[in-house]
This record gives sequence, C-alpha cells and structure tokens, in this order.
Amino acid sequence: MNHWIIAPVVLPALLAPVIAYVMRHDIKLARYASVAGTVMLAAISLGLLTIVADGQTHVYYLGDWPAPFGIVLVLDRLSAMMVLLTSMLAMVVLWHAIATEWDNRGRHFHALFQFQLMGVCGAFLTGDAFNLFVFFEVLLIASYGLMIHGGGKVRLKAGLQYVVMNLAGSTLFLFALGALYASTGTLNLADLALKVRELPVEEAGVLRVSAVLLLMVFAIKAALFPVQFWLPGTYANAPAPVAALFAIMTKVGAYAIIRFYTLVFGPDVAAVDGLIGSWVMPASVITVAVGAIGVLGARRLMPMLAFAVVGSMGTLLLAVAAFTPEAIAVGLYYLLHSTFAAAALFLLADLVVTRRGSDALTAQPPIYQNGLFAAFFFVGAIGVTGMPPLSGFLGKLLVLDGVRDMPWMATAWAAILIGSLVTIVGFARAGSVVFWKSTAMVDAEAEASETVSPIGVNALVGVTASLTMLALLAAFAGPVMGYLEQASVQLFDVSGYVDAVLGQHGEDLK
Amino acid sequence: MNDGSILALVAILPFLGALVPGIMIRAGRNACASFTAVPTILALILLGTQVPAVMRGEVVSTTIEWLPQLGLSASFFLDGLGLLFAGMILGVGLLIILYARFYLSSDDPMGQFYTYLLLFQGAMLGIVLSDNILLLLIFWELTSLSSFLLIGYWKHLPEGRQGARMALTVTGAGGLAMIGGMLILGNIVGSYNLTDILAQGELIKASEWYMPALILILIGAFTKSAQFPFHFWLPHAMAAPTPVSAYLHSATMVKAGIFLMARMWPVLAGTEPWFYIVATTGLITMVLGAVIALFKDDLKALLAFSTVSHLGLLTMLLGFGTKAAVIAAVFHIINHLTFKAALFMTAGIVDHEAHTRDVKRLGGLAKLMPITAIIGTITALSMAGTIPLNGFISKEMMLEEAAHTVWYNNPWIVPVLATLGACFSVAYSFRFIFHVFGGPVRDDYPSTPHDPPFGLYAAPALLTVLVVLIGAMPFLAEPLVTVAANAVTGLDTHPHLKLWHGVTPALWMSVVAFAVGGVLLVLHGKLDAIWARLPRPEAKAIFDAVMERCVATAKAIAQGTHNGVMSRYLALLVVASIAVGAHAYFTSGMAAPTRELLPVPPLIWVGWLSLVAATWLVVSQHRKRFRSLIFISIIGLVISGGFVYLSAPDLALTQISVETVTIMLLLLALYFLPKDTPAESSNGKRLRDAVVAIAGGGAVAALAMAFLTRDVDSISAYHLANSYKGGGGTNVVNVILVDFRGYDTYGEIIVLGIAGLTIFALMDALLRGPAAKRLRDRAFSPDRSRDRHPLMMVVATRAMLPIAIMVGIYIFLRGHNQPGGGFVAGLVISIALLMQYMASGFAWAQLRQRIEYHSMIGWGVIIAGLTGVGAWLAGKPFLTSAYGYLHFPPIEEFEWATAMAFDLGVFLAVLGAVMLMLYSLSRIARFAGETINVTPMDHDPSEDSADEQEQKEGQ
Amino acid sequence: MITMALYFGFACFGIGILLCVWRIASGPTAADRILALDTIVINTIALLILYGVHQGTAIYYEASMLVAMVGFVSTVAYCRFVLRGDIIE
Amino acid sequence: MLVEILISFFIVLAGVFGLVGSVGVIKLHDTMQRLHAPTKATTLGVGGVLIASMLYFLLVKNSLSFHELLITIFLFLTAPVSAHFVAKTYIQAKMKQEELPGSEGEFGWAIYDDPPAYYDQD
Amino acid sequence: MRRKLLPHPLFSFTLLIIWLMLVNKVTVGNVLLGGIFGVIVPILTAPYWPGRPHIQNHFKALEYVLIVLWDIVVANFQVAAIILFKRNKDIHSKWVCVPLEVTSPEAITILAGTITMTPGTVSAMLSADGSSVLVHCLDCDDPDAVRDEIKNRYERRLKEIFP
Amino acid sequence: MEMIVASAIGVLTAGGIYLILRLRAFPVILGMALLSYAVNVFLFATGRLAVNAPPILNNYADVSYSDPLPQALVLTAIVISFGMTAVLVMIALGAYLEADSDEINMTDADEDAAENEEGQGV
Ligand code: NA
Ligand code: NA
Repeated sequence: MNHWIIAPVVLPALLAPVIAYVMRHDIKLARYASVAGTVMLAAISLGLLTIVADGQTHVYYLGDWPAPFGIVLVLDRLSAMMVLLTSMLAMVVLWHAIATEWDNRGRHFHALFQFQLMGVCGAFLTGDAFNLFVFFEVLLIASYGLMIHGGGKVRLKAGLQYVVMNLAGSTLFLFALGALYASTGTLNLADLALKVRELPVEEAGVLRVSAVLLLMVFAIKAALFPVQFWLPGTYANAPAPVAALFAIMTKVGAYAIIRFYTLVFGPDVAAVDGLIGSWVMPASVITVAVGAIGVLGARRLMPMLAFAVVGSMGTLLLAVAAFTPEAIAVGLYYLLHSTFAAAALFLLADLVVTRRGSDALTAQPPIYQNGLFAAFFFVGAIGVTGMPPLSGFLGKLLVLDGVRDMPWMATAWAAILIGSLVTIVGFARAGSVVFWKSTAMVDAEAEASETVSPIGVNALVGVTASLTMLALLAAFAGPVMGYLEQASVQLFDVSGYVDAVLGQHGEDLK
Repeated sequence: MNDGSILALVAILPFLGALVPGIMIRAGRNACASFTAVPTILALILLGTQVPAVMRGEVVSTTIEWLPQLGLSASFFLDGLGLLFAGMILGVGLLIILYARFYLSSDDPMGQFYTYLLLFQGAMLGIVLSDNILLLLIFWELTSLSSFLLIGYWKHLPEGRQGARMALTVTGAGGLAMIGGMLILGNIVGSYNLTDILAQGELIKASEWYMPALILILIGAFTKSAQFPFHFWLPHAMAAPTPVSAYLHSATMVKAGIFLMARMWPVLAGTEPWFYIVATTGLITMVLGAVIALFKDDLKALLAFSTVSHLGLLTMLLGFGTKAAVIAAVFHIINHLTFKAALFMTAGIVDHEAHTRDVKRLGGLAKLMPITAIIGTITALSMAGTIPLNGFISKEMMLEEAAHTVWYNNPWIVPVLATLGACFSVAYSFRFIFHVFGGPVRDDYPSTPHDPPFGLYAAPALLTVLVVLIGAMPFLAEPLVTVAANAVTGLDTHPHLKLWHGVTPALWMSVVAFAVGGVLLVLHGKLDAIWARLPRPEAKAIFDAVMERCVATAKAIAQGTHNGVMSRYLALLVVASIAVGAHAYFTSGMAAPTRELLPVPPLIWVGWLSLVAATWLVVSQHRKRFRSLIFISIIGLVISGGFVYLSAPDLALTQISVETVTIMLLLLALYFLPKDTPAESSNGKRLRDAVVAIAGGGAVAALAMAFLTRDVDSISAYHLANSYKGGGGTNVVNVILVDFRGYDTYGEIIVLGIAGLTIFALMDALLRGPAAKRLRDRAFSPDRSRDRHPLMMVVATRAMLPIAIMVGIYIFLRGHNQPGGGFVAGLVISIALLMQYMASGFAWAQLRQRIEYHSMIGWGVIIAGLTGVGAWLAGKPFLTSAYGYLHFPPIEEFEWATAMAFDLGVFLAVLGAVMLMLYSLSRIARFAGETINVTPMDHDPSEDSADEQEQKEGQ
Repeated sequence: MITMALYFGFACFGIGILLCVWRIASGPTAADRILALDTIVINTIALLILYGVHQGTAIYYEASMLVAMVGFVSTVAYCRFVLRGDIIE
Repeated sequence: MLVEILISFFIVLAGVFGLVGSVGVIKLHDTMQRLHAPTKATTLGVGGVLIASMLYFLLVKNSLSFHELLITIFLFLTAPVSAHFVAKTYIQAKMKQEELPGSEGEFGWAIYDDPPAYYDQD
Repeated sequence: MRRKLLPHPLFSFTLLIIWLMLVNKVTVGNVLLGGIFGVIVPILTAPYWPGRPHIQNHFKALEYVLIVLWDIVVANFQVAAIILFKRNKDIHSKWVCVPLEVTSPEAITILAGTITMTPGTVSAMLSADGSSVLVHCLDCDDPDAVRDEIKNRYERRLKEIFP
Repeated sequence: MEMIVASAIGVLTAGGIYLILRLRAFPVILGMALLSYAVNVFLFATGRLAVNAPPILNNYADVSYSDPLPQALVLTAIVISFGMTAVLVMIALGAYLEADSDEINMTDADEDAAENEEGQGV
C-alpha cells in the first residue's frame, strides 16, 4: 500500500491547525507555511500521477480494514488528475491572494485554505460513499469560511444564502445515502457497484430514488439547472481569490457525477438504465442557456463571470450526459479548461474591480494601465468563451465531437453553439464598456497614475499562470487527451475498480 | 527543412511577428513599421520558394500532430487557391504596413495597431493554408477576434466599439454555425483532413447530412463575406482606420468567406440547393450592395457597399457551379483586390487631406491632388468595369456567365439583374470619380488638400499599376488563375484571359450598364432625394434594437430568476427532488415486504404525539422565536428517547447533548436578533409552501416506509464480529467511529475545527465593520432583571462542576465499550463549563480557563491526525489502531487502545470548538456594551458580614 | 407484578408528558413553558430509569444522567434569556 | 414476592406522584401555583423510581447498584435552582414590584434592584 | 506539599464516591482510578472555587438531611391532596418574605433549595443583597407561621452547620 | 413501529421544508434543525428498527444487535450538522448585524447600491 495516496489529505490537515494556532499572529510565517504546503501538495500530486501511470487502480485501506468494511482511498488516473488540478489551481490562487494581500483582510485565511484543499482532495480520493459526504462537508464548511472572508454586508448575506443552499444539499445527500444504504447495505463504492448490479430493476425503487437524489446533490455543487441559482450570488460576492478557488468546487460536483454514474450507477446498470442521462442532458442544456443568458444580461462583472461558470458547467455536463468513455474524456478536458479559465477571469476581475472600485458594467473613467488589463481581459474572455487559440475552443470542439453519436446531438450542438455566441456577445459588450468606452471619458488615466502605483508583477502572476495553463492545455491537447482517454477507459472499467478494491481483501473473506 | 514545414513557418511567422511591434515601438515609429514588415516579407519570401512547385500543379503539405483524438492536426497545404490567397494576404499586408506607417497619427498607438494587424494576417494565412478543417475553424475564429480588435482600434469612438462588436457578433455567429457544418462534414467523411474531405465530394453530396452541413457552412461563409442578409455589419466596420478597411475589405477578411466557398466547391457545389442558395444570395447581394453604394455619401461607406456588391458577384459566380464561373471568380478576386485596396487607400488619403469623407463636401480634388486623383480615377474605372482595365475583363466574364444562367426555368432574371447590378456599379464608380475629383475646386476645405508624401500613395500607386497591367496583359495573371481555378474545381481548367472577346452578349450588357450608369449619375441628385424618402430598413438600427431587446430579455430572465429569492431556490430544489425521486420510484418498484412490523407500545404514541405536536407548534408559531426554541427542545427530547428505545444509546447521548449546545448557541444569537419574525408571506405563498412541505414530508415518509418493511444484508455483520477482536471494544458504534470508520470521524472533527475558526474569523470581521457601530449603539431593555449572577446559581453550579467533569471523564473512558466516547464527553464538559459561564459570567470563568480554545481545537485535530500518522511508523495505513491490555496485579487488567488517543483528539476538538463559539458570541456581546464582572456572583452576603466584622474589630 | 407496576409507571409519566406538552402549547407565559419543559425532562428521566428496569439493563443510565444535566442547563438558559436576554454575560 | 411488592410499591408511588406533578402543571390556574407541582415529580416521582431501580438491581439482579443516587443528588441540587429561575422569569414578566411583599433588608428583590456593590468593571 | 497535592481531602473523597457511583462497581482498580481523579479534578477546578465552604458540624448536617427528606415525603402527600382534590378557587396562595440570618452563600442556597423541595413552598427570589428570601406558599392561611417554621426548622439548623 | 418512525420523519421533514421556505434567517435555521432531525432519524432507520438490541457486545449472552453502522453514520452526521448549524447561526447573525435586517433574500439594493444606469447604452 502506498502511503503517498493519503498525503494530499493528511498534509493540509496537519498543516492547517499549525497555521491556525501556531502562526495565527504572524501572517508572514503563515504565508510561507501555506505556500510551502501547497507546493508540496503539488509535488505529491505529480508523484501520484506517476503512480497511476501503470494503469492500475491503487487502493489505500484506511485503518488496515478490508474493503468494504473500512474506508478506502482509491487512486486512479481520474482521481490523481483531479488532485493535481486542485493543487495547481491552489498554487495560482494562493499566490494571488498573497500578492494582493487578500489573505490579510480577515482571519485564518491560510488555515481555511489548507482545510479547503484537504476537503477537496479527500473528496477526489475517497472510495466510500459516506466518506464522500464527510469530505463534502469539510470542503463546504471551509468554503463557508472562505466565502465570508473579510466580512461585509453583501458578502455575509450572500454567504448566508450559500450556506443555506448547501445545508439543504447536505441534508438531501444524507437522505440519498440513507436510501442507498437501505437498499444495498454497504457504503463502499466498489461494493455498491457490485450490489447495485445485482438488483433487478423492478425491485430497485429505493435504489433509484437514491440515484436521482444523489444526482440532485451533485447538481447543486455542479450548478446544474434547476439548482444553479445560488451560484451567481455566491461567486459574485465571494472574495475574488476565493471565487477563483471555487472553480474547483463546481468540479467536485462534476467529478462526483462522473464517478458515481460510471462506477456505481453506470450506464450498464439495469436498475437505473438511462435514468441519469435522461435528466442530466436536458438539465445541462438549460444550464448552458442559463449561463449564456446570464452573461448577456449581467449588470455587473462578477455575476457575469459567475454565469460564465454556470454555462461552462452546462457544457461540461452535456458531455458527461452521454456517459460514454469518449464523451467523458472530452468532458474532463473541458473540466480542466474551465477550471483555469474561471480562475483566470476571477483573479483578473479582482485586480480590475479593486482599481475601478466597482464591478458595475458601466463606463467609468479608465483605470490606470487600462490597456494592460484590457489585454488580459481579452485573453481571459477568449478562454472563457471558448475562442481559439486557447483550450476553450478545443474543448468546445471536443464536446461537440464527443456527443455526435447521441440521439440528442442536434439539441446539444445548438445549445453549445448558440450559448457560445451569446456568451461571446456578452463578453464583448462587457469588455467594450469596461475597457474601451471608458477611454472616451476624461483622460483620467493620467490623473490616476499619479495616485496609483503600477501593478506589481506579483499581482499578475496568478492571472498569467492561469492563462498560460489554458495555452498549455491547448498546445498539449494531444497528450492531455491521451491521458484523459486512458482515465476515462479506466473509469468505465468497473470490474477493474471492483477487483482492485475488493479483490485482495475480498478473497480473504470468502 | 522540407517544403511542408516551410508552410507551417509561413503560417506561424505573423504570429511570432506580432510580438515585434510591441518590442520595437520603443525604438520609434519607423523602426516599428520596418520591423513589422520583416515577418511579412520573410513569409512572402518563404511562400515564394513554393511557387514553382505549386505552379507545376503540386500540392505542398505538412502535418504536425496536435489533437489526434479529435482529428485535429496542424496540417497545412498549399495549392493554387492557397497560393493565390496567401500571396494576396501577404502582399497587400505589406502595402498596408507601409501605408499605415504614414496614415496613423502620432496619437495612435502604432505598436498595438501592427500587433493586431499581424495577428490578423496570421489568422488569414492560417485559413488559406489549413489542411484540416478544425484547424481552419481555429484560424477562422481568430480572424473574427483579431478583426474585432482592429475595427475597435479607435476604442474611444462609439462607432468603433459598436462596429467591432457588430462584426464580432455576426461573423462570430457565422463561425459557430460553420463549426457545426464542418464537424458534420468531418463526420460524414470520417476525417477532418481537408484533402480527405475534398476527395469525398460524392459521399458528402449523397449524405442525408448534406443539407445541414451546407446551410451551416454557408452561414459561416455568408456572414464573413457580408452576403445578404448579413451584409450590414461590413459598412459599420468602416469605423476602423482606413488601412484596416483597405486590408479587411479588399483582400482578406471578407474574402475569407469567398475562399471558403471556393475551397469547399468540389464537395458542396454543383447541387441544386447550392445553386439556389449561393447564386441567389450572391445575386441579391450584388444588386443590393450596388444600389445602396450609390446613395452613400461617406466615401468609405460607398466603397464598403461596393465591396458588398462585389462579394455578391463572387458568391454568385461560385454559386453557378460551372468551371467558367469559377475562373471568372478567381480572376475577379485578384482584380477586386487590386482596385479595391487602392480605392480604400485613396479614400484614406482624401480623408487625411480634406478632413472629410463626405462626398457632398468633396469635389475638385483632381486639381489639388493630381496624383491621388489619377490613382483614384483609374482604380474606380476598373471597379466600374471599364475597358481596358482589369475590372473590365472579369466583369465581362461574369456577365457572360450570367447571360447563360437559367434560374428556376427563367433565362432572363439572372442576366437582367446582373446587368442592373453592373449599372449601379458603374454609377457609384463614376460618382466616386466625378464627385470627388471632378467638379470645381471647393474653397471650404479646412486646409488646402494636396498630394500626400510618397509613402502614403506608394501602395495605391503600385496597385494601380497592377490594375493597368493586368488589364492590358491579362495573360500575366493566367498561370495563377489557372492553378487557383484548378484547385477550386479539382479539375483541369484552361482559362484564356483576354481583354477582347468580341461582341458578345456580355459586351452588350456592359454597354447598357455604362449607359444606364451614366444616366443614374446624372440623375443622382433627384434619385438621392427619392432614396432619402424611401423607407429603408436601417440595418444598424434593427441590429441594435434586436441586440438591446435580447440584452433586455436576458437581463430580465437572468436577474428575474437569479434575484436572490432564497425561498424560491430552495422550493425548486425540493420540488425537483420530489419530482425526480417520484419518477425514479414509480418507473420501478419494490419487492414484497419482508419484515414484520414491530409493535407500538402506548408510550411510543406519547412520544409520537409529542413530536407531532411540537413540530406543529414550531411551524405554526415560528414567528415567536423564543417559544419555537422551547418547542424544538421537545422534539430533541423525543428523538433522544426514541433512540434509546430503538437500541441506539450512543445516539441518544449525542443527540441530547448536541441539542442542548445548539439551543444555547441559538439563544446566544437570538439575544442580538429580533425576537419575532414579521408576517411577510402571503397566504398564497404559505399555501404553496405548505403543499411543497407536505409533499416532501410524504415522500420521505413513503421512502422510509419502503425500506423499513424490507430486509437487506448489511456489511455491519463484519463490524459486529470484529469490533472486539479487531478493534478491542465492545461498543461497536464507538469502534466504528474511532476505528473502522475513524477516517470519517477525522473529517468530522475537522469540520468542527473549521467551524470554530470560521466563527472566530467572522466575529473578528464583525467587530471591525459597520456591525461594530451598530453593536456599540445597542440599547438594552430597561426592565431586564438586575441580577446577573445570582448567588444560588453560582453555588449550585460550583457544586455540580466536579460532578459534571467526573461524568465527562467517565463517559470518555467507557466509550470504547459502553455508550459514550470523546464526542459526548467533550459536550458534557462543555456543558459543565457552560453552566459555570452562565452562573458567573464569561469574563470571570474565562480568567480561570487555562487552555486557549483555539489551541484546544488545534491540538485535537493534530492529536487525531498524529494518531493516524503514527500507524505509518508500524508500516500500517493511516489510522490503523492497536490495542492491548496492561496487567497491574492486583488491579484488574486495564485496556489501552490507540483509538483512545484518537478519541482524545475528538474530545479536545469538540470542547474547543464549542467553547470557541461561545467565546465568540460573548465577545460580541461584550462589544455591545455588556459589562463584565470579576467576582463570581453579584453579591456575596458573607463578605458583608466579614466586612462588618472587620469594621467592628477596627473600632 | 413488577411488570404491571412498570406499565402503570410508564402510563403515569407518559400521560404526564402529554399534559406538559399541552401546557407548553398553551402557555400562557414563557415561565409556564419553561416549567412544563422542565417537567417533561423530569418525566423523561423517570421513564428512562423505568425502561432500564423493564429491560433489566443499566445501559440507559448514562442517558438519564445526561438528560438531567442538560435539562437543568436548558431550563436555566431559557430563564436567563427571558430575564437578561444574554445567557452568558 | 415481598421483593416484588416492595419494588412495585415504589414504582406505583413514583408513578402517582409523577402524574400528580404533571396534573398540577395543567390544573392549577396560575403560574406560581403550577411551579409547585413538578416538585412532586422530582422528589417522590423520580426518587421512587430510583429507589425501585436500586432495589430491583440489588434484589432481582443481585448486583449492587448505587449510581441512581447520583441522579438523585443531581436533581435535588438542580431542581430548586430551576424553580427559582422559573419563578423569577414569571415575576419579571408578569408582576409588578408593588404586588410583592417588600424585602425586609435595605435592598429590594434581586430582579428589581441592583446588588449592593454594582461596579461595572470593564 | 500535602496541601498542594490534596487541597481538598474531603472534596477528593467525595469525587471518589462520585466516581464509584458512576462506574457502579467497587473494585480496587476503580478505587485507585477514582482516587486519581479525586486528586486531579480538584486541582483542575480549583480556580472555580474561590473560597471553600466550611461545614462545621457534620452530625448536624446529617440530621438536617434526614429532616428535610422526611418533610419532603410528608409534605408531598399534603400537596398532592391539594392539587388533586382542592378546587382551584379554594387554593389560597400567598407571598411571604423571610428575612435571613445566614450569610454564607452555601447556606442561603441550601435553605432556598430546602424551601423549594419541601412541597407547599417555593423560594422565588432573594433580595439583591441576599438578606431576605421571597417565598411563595401554595395554600396557606398564615404567612407568618410559614416564615417562622422556615426560620426555626431549617435556618436555625443551617446556622449551626454553616456558622 | 415502522409507521410511527416513518411518519415522524415525514412530519419533521414537512415542518423543516416549510420553515426553510420562510423569508427570515431565524425560521430557516429552525427549519434546518428540523430537517437535520428528520434526516438523522431517516439515516438511523436505514439499519431497520430493533428494540432492546443495542450494538454493545455482550460476551455472556447470545443476543441480537441492531445495525451499528447507520448509528455511527448518524453520529457523524449529527456532529457535522452541529458544526454547520453553528456556522449558519453565526453567519446569519453577522449578516443581520451588518445589514440590520435578517431577511434571507438578497435585494437589488444589496447587489449594487452604487450602480447607475448611465452606461447601459453601450
Ligand atoms: Na417546596
Ligand atoms: Na463522532
């Protein structure tokens, strides 16, 4: 058993309390620790990536209890990649938060940040349904803390809504898990996969309910219609680095959908035959529409970006809805892309809004270094709206290509293509107002330059790094997709997973 | 380097070059312009090296793997069509770089301009060189993006911004449609390789997906090439600086659509739908553009609509689907480039010198700026199709083709309309000449215009030379036209370009055109007046109105649905959950019940009634906040009792203690909150919510009933069997918590730890924000009780503290074997401390607190974590436990288990978290002006008597 | 006989609880409600112990201990809330 | 048999007094009067149950059980404090100072009068 | 040294007893464990005990406990009769002010508690300086008698226990 | 018994849902509390119901045990929901103190008080 598998959970979990309680009066020290921890996390996740290169599913039996009786962690290509994604995003966001002093606007940023990473990594690595709930809660409660970081009236109200929505979601999660346990008597995902496949469809009433309720739960996280309403208000009012970090939160929902509905309730499961896809597909289409309409209709920059996130989740899940290895692989590519795209724009928006003093989409005197920010915004918008040459365009093409054999291909294509157009128009309008129209106003840039010092390189690192990731994703799309296809094939190899988890210990039992 | 990779280099050079202006601009504008030209020149030279091969009819190609999973590769190929366009793009690009150097004023950021220009050039080159349709799509979208930047270059001008957005919207929409079309093509053929696709014309035309693909691709082409009804964006793109207009609207951007139709000609053309859609659209566009151009007073608008018209012409020719028409089209592409680029530059020069582009305010410039006038006149004549200029030849070829075209069994309609277009074409060309250069010299120019420096007219002059040259010696263009036409048609064409074809129908049509055109110009003033009165759909107004309507609708939908109305979000969640759940259930079923129902003793009914009553009370009286908490307490009590009855003593203990601490927290918070909830919901909403609630409750109850009556095999038989053997404890629930599923518990205490941190951080933020002021201004109720720390309470809690602590220790220690454990123990100790705090006040009690709550949580989490990590030392996985028995005779054996250390972590985290929450709330209260005390009770009467004693003794 | 007595005891304390629930519902003052809740807690303790006797096990003893403890704390807290507003000063 | 009678007696006694306490909570018509009722449930009610339990484990199960005493101590310690608080809660909400007899010392009743040395120490 | 390790020997002993009550089993191990806690817990909780009660006369204390227990039993029957059989309008409740002579907080608490636990009376409130206790009688005709009984039967004994 | 438990879960859920659909933070918190009761009992019930069979191993008698796993899950769920409730309460309090209103809905005024409509005609 490879102990590194649990390192992404244990490292931040041990680091966070040290930061919170030992370094709480020394922000500098906390920063060093937080950065060091995050870099280590990234290094570890790279290491994990090499572990899964052998194509095996690696299982970590917590407490040395055999599956399905204890909790297991499962490292396969998908979970390794998600952990890596988390750590890379974390580095970017952390850097930005430190460079812009966001971390110092309230207490315990770094501790909460590390706990958040712990929760996210834990959710990606777990091979147990209830443990997934626990780590959802860990990442959620950390996100509540981060969401209201720094306080303020609107943020607290938005935070309250965020908490309430997710508490409702957590309650639903428990109902769903209850129904799942009630009908299978187990919690281990591999074991569930077996048990679920034994149940005839005509006796699977409760099980099916749990399947769709779980979908609702994950849909909340993944901002899928009709439970996406919370997202714009939350993201728009979260501290920008936190909103950027939240880019991974929606992905946790998407990941859970992918994992659960390939492994446990896979397309080959008689009991839920076609049930999931038939909900995810229309929901995703509407989500794409909601995102696009929101982008076009937004009055403020931050909600606009939030709607863009909603739209991107729709596109991602549209690919997922096909539940074929090919489509999931492209969905994963889109997942990688949209994570960094959202992060880039939220971080950039932070810089702009801080200088502008408002995120209203109205013409205001140009900010100092308007051109620089305009250029960044342009590139970021290219990323988010899925224009070439960044990864969004390839992602879009991949998704379109990935669902081409589906009966609902025309609907999906129409949604994605029209959605893209509307999003492009929305971003063009926004960018043109914020960065172009402002230049028609008094030459305030010169005035502003007297009071504002030029932006430091450090503050731009986060944005630049995220955008660079988009470029790299595009440039190395081939190898990346190669990995994702393997990951997806592994994902659909249910018996491989089950054997890996239950095999070794499972034999002992019989 | 093989030939193919040179192609990739050609395509990439402009993009690399786009970095140059940004670097060179610091060295001055001349340096900037010069170095910007370098990549273009280099690319041109590299392209030149391939010319011989292409002229031999070879196709140069290269492939670089990119995204094989999708079928996307960086494949480039160069055939005649590609060469024609690449040459145009680079050649005119070079001229534009030169022209722009002199055109741009010193206020304009030149570096930006050249960067955009090179980006655009690269995108265009990419389109014409791509051998992979997905790659082509990438470059296609890049032209939309870079042209957006170029058109919006003067970002302070509203026209610039609006024109840019309009262009992006229209061409972007087309681009997206084309994505769909291209993907369909690729799917039909099974490859996205252009060469492969071009070879599968028959397969494609036979496919049932042919029509959708055709329409989608044509939408892309039409929008880019400004074909009716998408033509409206092009004139507004004129807001760009003139070099941009000259480049985009002569050789490049708009020609991309034409290029695409030409490129796809072998696989799409030649069918009826193709003919009727493409030829008809082209025809309409040609006529419409020409008519509108005549009535435009802005020089650039005039040229823009003339461009629309000529693009229509090209489209129509490609639509005819014949070899000859293709040859005509290819040739006209070249000719249109030469005269139109020159004309735009001329217009720019006029604008530059006369400070206006309004034809009505121009005139007589022939005398003031003779060189410009010559250039403008020659090129405009070519545009009119005047013999012996190059425009004449290709127009004749067009008319010739039109004359032979039967449209829907009608042989007249196409030739007549084509002639009509030609008439107007002549008219607006003449108007350009006569109304700008002709006529008397005007004296109302702001400053006297004169010919610009050589740099500015060099480029148009060169083009003018070409116009004349090709007109006079068309055979010069013949090889290029041949290879291009071959490439388009995929067949061997043998064009014979000559100035004079003899007296053909086309010639007569031309003559008519000139005659009518002349008349139209003479009558222009009158016609103009009529035109002005005609109801014309103003495309921009319509576009803007549509856009505004869309935006307004989007705003209404987005804001209206995401309006922060939490109750609706939640209602949707509930309703959706019920709906999907019910659907899932009722499309399936359950096996027959297998369990016998347990009997219901009367006492259970008591609990049930109490619970239902209490729930009803909470719901019906929820507006009385304090009261509802009391009702909630009943529910908690009943549930704990139920857990006891149903064999879950651990749950009972936990439930009742959590319940109490929660109520404390709520009471502490309620101190600051309003004590009543206003009645806000309408009856309708209440009814709706009640229906949703009852549906939800019913659904959950039914679900519970469904599984409660049926058995299932559970994995917990293993836990029961191994709890003692493997975990060393007889309380299986506790062993599961600290051992089998200790990892869950680890997560759970971290949740508590984070809760503590979050609350602390929030409190800290609150005490800095506006809340702080509100708190400071808080008024206290004047009639609240005056005793804060009553004597009786203090004495009683003092007596109870040690008992409670003993109880806590007891519950902690026995947890592994009997109900209890770290969590409950933590809560018990919290409650014990809580009593102390309630009795003697927070400040007094806090002074006696030795361990900071912060670090208590921290230690809890760390101890639990380290207990888990400790297993690594033994080479075991995280959280592997160990246990054993110590024997100290005569004491009975004493059990130890690492799980106890883990449970200690749980205990500390719980205690710390609860107390930190209380601490935070109390700090807020103290901030609100609550005074603190340092004595344990309000008044200690024994101290009075002691004082008296002292006084007495003192006396 | 003990069983019969136990049933009698269950009945008495059970009815007692229902009566107190009635009092909690009807109030009229906060003091009444708190008092009734406190009485429910006491009845519950009695029931838990009786149940332990009924089942012949001491396993429910901690539960009654804890109920006694938290019952007191809640009662005091509720009263303090009405009296002072802030339960911990 | 005697054992059973003894145990049953205490259980029945406890039941009766427990019920009386709750009946009092319902029947009596003013809050202060109701306050007297639960004392029955606390003292003879729970007390009787605890004695019965101890006897049961001692005599029937043959194991000495005395932890019931702890609950008794606990209840006897806390019940008066609870009652005290409830009474104050009622008085503060519903009664005026004039309706009560005056205290016979220098200071008035605790909820109306500040304690002698009332310093606000911040 | 002894004071430091065992600041409250009686208290420690009480805790040992409590521990034994909790574990409900008297074994050598449990006595030792209880003894250890008996030492540790007072040290931990010492700060919360600024002064400690001085019980002077342990015999008197025992006597007091027995009297109170007896009173509880007797009075319970009386009050149960009132609740069950007396009509509400015939129940005459009275407020009585009982001036206190005991000053020790512990004594006052025990007195007030006794008043409450012996049925028929509830101690409702102390005066702000702790010099009087307000007593509510469920059904009495002579408030002075009630006051005198409280003072004679309970307070007098408490004064002896807590001087 | 199963009906009793199922209907209790239903009643609590219905009450909880109704309350979380209210417009103020406090009733929503109450609703969340009811829902968490409901879900805890629900989760507990997935182990099916058993009387007098606590999962505490008895080495001396061959007795049946109720399913311990759901109980452990519920314990975890209770603790987590306690932490969540605490955070919820604090955030609700914070929002109230900052905004002087405990409405749970966001209003446009919250969203963008400072926004003017001037720049809309882009
Ligand atoms: Na009494
Ligand atoms: Na726990």
